[in-house]
Amino acid sequence: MQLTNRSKQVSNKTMTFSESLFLPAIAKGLAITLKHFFSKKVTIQYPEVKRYLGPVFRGRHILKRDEQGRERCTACGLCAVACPAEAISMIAEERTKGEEHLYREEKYAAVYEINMLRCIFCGLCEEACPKQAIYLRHDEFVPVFTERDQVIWGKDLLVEDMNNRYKREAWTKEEARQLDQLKASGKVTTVETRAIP
Amino acid sequence: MELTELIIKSVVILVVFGLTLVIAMYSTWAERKVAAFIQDRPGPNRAGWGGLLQPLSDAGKMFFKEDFIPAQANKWLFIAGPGIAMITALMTSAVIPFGNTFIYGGKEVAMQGVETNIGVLYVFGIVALGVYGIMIGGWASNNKFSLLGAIRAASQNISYEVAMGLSIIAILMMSGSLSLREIVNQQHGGNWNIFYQPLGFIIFLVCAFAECNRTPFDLPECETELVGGYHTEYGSMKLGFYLFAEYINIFVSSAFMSTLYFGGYNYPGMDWVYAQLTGALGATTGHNIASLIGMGVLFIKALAFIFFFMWVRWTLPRFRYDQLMDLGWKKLIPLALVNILITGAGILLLKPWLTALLD
Amino acid sequence: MSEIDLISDKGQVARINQPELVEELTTLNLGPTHPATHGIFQNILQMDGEKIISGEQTIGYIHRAFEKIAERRPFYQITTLTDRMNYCSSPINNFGWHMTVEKLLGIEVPKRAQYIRVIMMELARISDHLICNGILGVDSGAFSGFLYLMEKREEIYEVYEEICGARLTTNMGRIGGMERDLTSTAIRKIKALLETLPAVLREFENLFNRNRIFMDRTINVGPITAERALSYGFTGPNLRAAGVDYDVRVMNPYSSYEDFEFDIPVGQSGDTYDRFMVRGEEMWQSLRIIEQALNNLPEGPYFADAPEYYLPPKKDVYTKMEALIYHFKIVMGEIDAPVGEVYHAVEGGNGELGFYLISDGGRAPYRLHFRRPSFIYYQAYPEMCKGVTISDAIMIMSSLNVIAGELDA
Amino acid sequence: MKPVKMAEAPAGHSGAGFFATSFDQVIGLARSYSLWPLPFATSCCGIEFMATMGAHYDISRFGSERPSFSPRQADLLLVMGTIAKKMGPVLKQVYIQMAEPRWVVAVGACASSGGIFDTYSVLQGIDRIIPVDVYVPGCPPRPEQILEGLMQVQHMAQNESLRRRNSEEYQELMASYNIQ
Amino acid sequence: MLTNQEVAEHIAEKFDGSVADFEQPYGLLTLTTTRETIIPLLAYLKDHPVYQISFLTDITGIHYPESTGKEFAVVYHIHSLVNNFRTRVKVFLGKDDLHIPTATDLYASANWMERETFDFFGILFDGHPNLTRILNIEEMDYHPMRKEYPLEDATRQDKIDALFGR
Repeated sequence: MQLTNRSKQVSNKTMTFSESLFLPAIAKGLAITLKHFFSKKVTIQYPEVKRYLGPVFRGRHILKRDEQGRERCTACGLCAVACPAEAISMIAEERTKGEEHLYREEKYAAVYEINMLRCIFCGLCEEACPKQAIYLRHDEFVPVFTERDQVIWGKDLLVEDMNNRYKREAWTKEEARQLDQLKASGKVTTVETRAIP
Repeated sequence: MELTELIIKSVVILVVFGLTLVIAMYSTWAERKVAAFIQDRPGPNRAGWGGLLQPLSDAGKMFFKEDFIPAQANKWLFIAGPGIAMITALMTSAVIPFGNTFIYGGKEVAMQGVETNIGVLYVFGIVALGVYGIMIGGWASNNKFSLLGAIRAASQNISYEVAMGLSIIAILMMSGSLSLREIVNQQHGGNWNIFYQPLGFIIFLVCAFAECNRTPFDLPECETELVGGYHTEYGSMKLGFYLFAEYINIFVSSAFMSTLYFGGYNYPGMDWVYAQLTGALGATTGHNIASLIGMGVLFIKALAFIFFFMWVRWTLPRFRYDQLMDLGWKKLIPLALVNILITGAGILLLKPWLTALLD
Repeated sequence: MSEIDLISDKGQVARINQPELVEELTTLNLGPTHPATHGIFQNILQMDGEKIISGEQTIGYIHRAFEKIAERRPFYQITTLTDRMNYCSSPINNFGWHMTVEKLLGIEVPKRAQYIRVIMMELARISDHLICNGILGVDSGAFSGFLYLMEKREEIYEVYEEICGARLTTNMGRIGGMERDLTSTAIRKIKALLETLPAVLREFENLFNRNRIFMDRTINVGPITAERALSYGFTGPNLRAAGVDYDVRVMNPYSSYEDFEFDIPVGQSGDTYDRFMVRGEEMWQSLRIIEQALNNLPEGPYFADAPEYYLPPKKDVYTKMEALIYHFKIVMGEIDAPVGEVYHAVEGGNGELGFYLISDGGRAPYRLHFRRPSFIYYQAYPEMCKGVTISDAIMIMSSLNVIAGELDA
Repeated sequence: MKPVKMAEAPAGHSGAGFFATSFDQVIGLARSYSLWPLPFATSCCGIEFMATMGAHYDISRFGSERPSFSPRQADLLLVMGTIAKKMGPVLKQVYIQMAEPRWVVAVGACASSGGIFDTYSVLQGIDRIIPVDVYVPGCPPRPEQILEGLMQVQHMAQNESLRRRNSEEYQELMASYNIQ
Repeated sequence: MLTNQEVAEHIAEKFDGSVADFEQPYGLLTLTTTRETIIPLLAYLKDHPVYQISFLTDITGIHYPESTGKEFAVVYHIHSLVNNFRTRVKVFLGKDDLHIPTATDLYASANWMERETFDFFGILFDGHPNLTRILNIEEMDYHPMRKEYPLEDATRQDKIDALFGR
């Protein structure tokens, strides 16, 4: 049945005499594999050599602090709503007097938990966050677990360590796009990574 | 038999046995490496330098894995299967002449497990037994996949033995002897049989692939169709025996092919080397070293064949069962018969003419 | 079972009603964990020796209730489901779903976004066919060719990674356009791919296409006539192999497919070899499309001007009230979807992938039904493998390219 | 490429105890470099396992490239992808058929916990029916993470006593899953 | 090219009284018919010399628990490849009488689609060769896609529902 005028017959099933002899095609195949035998190996020797995962890779989560070390999260719950796996849960609390150096907003997450086995690393939480608080790191994975009770990560593991801050070239996609255009035009060659969104 | 002779014989047998095992063991490593290299990857490189401890690692694991016999299986046959496969595989290497003679204490000792005048027949006899290991194991497992594998193995081996035997008859017609050493000695220097029997060699090669159950004829195990074929139900060292037997078979058929068609331990210019060595080192040492070189040559040939086996395995798709039978019965056997006719005609007509011409 | 159909070599059917003969048949359970089933499904085969007399399939081993989940998730979260449906070509599923929603909402996607989508969808089609044809090689016993293709697929994944940050479950589209624009690195990588992929494809073709062992294994194995194929609801490469040049991209162009020139490869008799060749040629056509799309990639925005559906720029969210309100509304899923029903089809890796969406104006679809090509054509399998050997049955199965995630949904 | 350290004799130890422990270590090492996987691939993660087998990541460097589709021959059950309730009994059967020592890795969110598929038809984590040794997060995990999981199992195999599988805790664990 | 208008008029004329509710949401001709007419209608359109609407794209079900007497709908998407023309046919069924004739005699592909619809909604296709569950386990005692049944697995423990009202 012909429906369009764009069809193209691609399958030719009649064998020529030399094809029916088996050996020429076998020799050709052997030549191809032999070429590969001597060609350069593409393998990345993983634990020793690590591959650059790209500027926007969606790895393990981090709860950012701002430049004064205050937690950015205000426990609005958008990330939890956006999470298709329902992996995020949190309990919000009002900031009391004297906690201004700890929390940036008036409300904060007293408990913030991500179930790392539920998480599907889709990046919707990062996209949903209006406070630049939650990010998926582009340079680290979530490690493997051996026990079931390690998998729910609380704030102790999620909140950024001020001594070892997570740095990135661009913190929003618009910024990343701008940066890429600058790089492509040659105006910028090296970009400093910075810790502050 | 004198005691020294007995000891020497035992040593030779042990050496042959050990060599076969070591080569088979490292064939598993080579298989992984060759596969990896063909597929643009480095292969095992963590267990020992370049993964050289990989075979030991596999063996260590297999020895200490739970030995399991399925409840519905026939227990004795289930155990006998891998045993038979292993024994027959090891027995074949006995008659292969690995080198010329060694002179020890004024005695010439052949570098060969057993020197018989029916070497070729012996190999055929033992190889034919080898399929029982697979058949018994596959049947005793009481698994449909295993049974299918066993049936395939049996019919495949029987069919291809016919063509294999026929292809060798041409060689036997030329050499007039069934002794492998005799056949080798007739190919002195570069006078190898491959130049007289190219067609016979190709037939033999194809049949050797089929007898070893290697791709493109690996239907009895055939991972994507029969899961593991005859060894689906086997684990631990019993599986190890089956896999090991396969590699021994590959080694033996490689050595056998080198012997029959590629002059065994002969190589061009060997007389000159021999003369140099005996001249420089004296008759005994020189002879021994020349023999060692010959042995090395044979091993290089055999290893090249082993590489070829692996190379083909990682290149070609496999046949279907009926196509395999078709190839065996309808193509290879007639071809082998034609080969015999040509050889016979050659011996009758061409040889007198050639000898007359040369004289 | 008292009656069985026996098909002789000449195609004659003999009905046999002999109990003693029926008892001779073996029942072979192929799957659900058989190495050749790749995904998970079960075939219970009645065998006479190696010959398959009849077969029956059981599916549902990874039934995940996509359609039920979709009724509880806001529109934008459904991409995480479609990603996992046909996981070999998830961008096609994704954009297909987005186009369905855009059709419902009446959003016109800018040309640039459409072109980027075309590039991504064709890359996905290539990666899908790479796996299918490679696996056919593996099932016929040749493993290396498959890994050569996988090396290239890795580069396709690098492109995805550059754009969205994941390899397989990309989640790269958004209602109204793309999440991110093509970066210059991504364009460079796609161009590199356009240059290097042909050599690898040609090498793979050299390994298989005219190799007699492979041809013997595939020619006249599992043929299906165009008529039967249509009756069984075949679409995509499997239907084209039977000689019907039906392609949604041409018949109902979406996402600017009408701008590109490409051929529809067709086969002769719908056997395994035809399916293999059609998929092989489709990769070449996809390369053609990508090249055209990349050369004519228009400038402009990569998302539609639809503030109530597409998330506002982050900077505005932090500073402007209006943007923040939209941001909240979109994330909470409170978009004003009209009441209505839409059917939209795209040419998936395996054929017509349809989305039947009924909206009652709520935050989630009232009902979302996926027309999954794998599910529909896999029912033809027993008919196709009747009378062939088990080896052929496996070749037929992998040439059909049944993706379990799509099959069971 | 770094060579494997074959268990060297610690100074000051001798006697039967030493031999027993170093023997354990040697066999542990052997096992760890010969973990033949059974790829129980049901969905997306299976595709990433193909990538792990492929040239870029090459699982064979760890000696694990021989996939054993027969459970009798496998040491490592890699469960990759969603396990539906319909599939649960099959998975358990496969696990029971495996010979000791056996390890189980749940690769990806679905196998580990059900992932996004919190539905009536999906098993919420395979550890409800079989014991799991290593969980690999990700949906699907990158090949690197699958390799991490494998290396974790290697680590376990190296530090495991030969007799662990006869120990009481192990028997209890099995009994808690109703596995004989 | 066929127009919706043309086909709709023709069908309305041919099956007078048993087809109704002609609409074209998003350009796709949609009509409703009864369970007595559905198979003759499909057969007629399939064999029609001009229309040749002979490709069954999809069969699925919908549950409307609110609308009394028409709780369930079976939706057929059919397609004419030659004319590139799609049509959607709906049949509404009451929850007490979920019987509808099978389309397997017309289309081989209807087999599994109908089984799936049965599995999800419990709609009984009379004359179907093997109307059993297809995706779910045999032992399941309800039809999960009906609106009243929950999506979630009741055994999940690692989620706090109270937090966001889910």
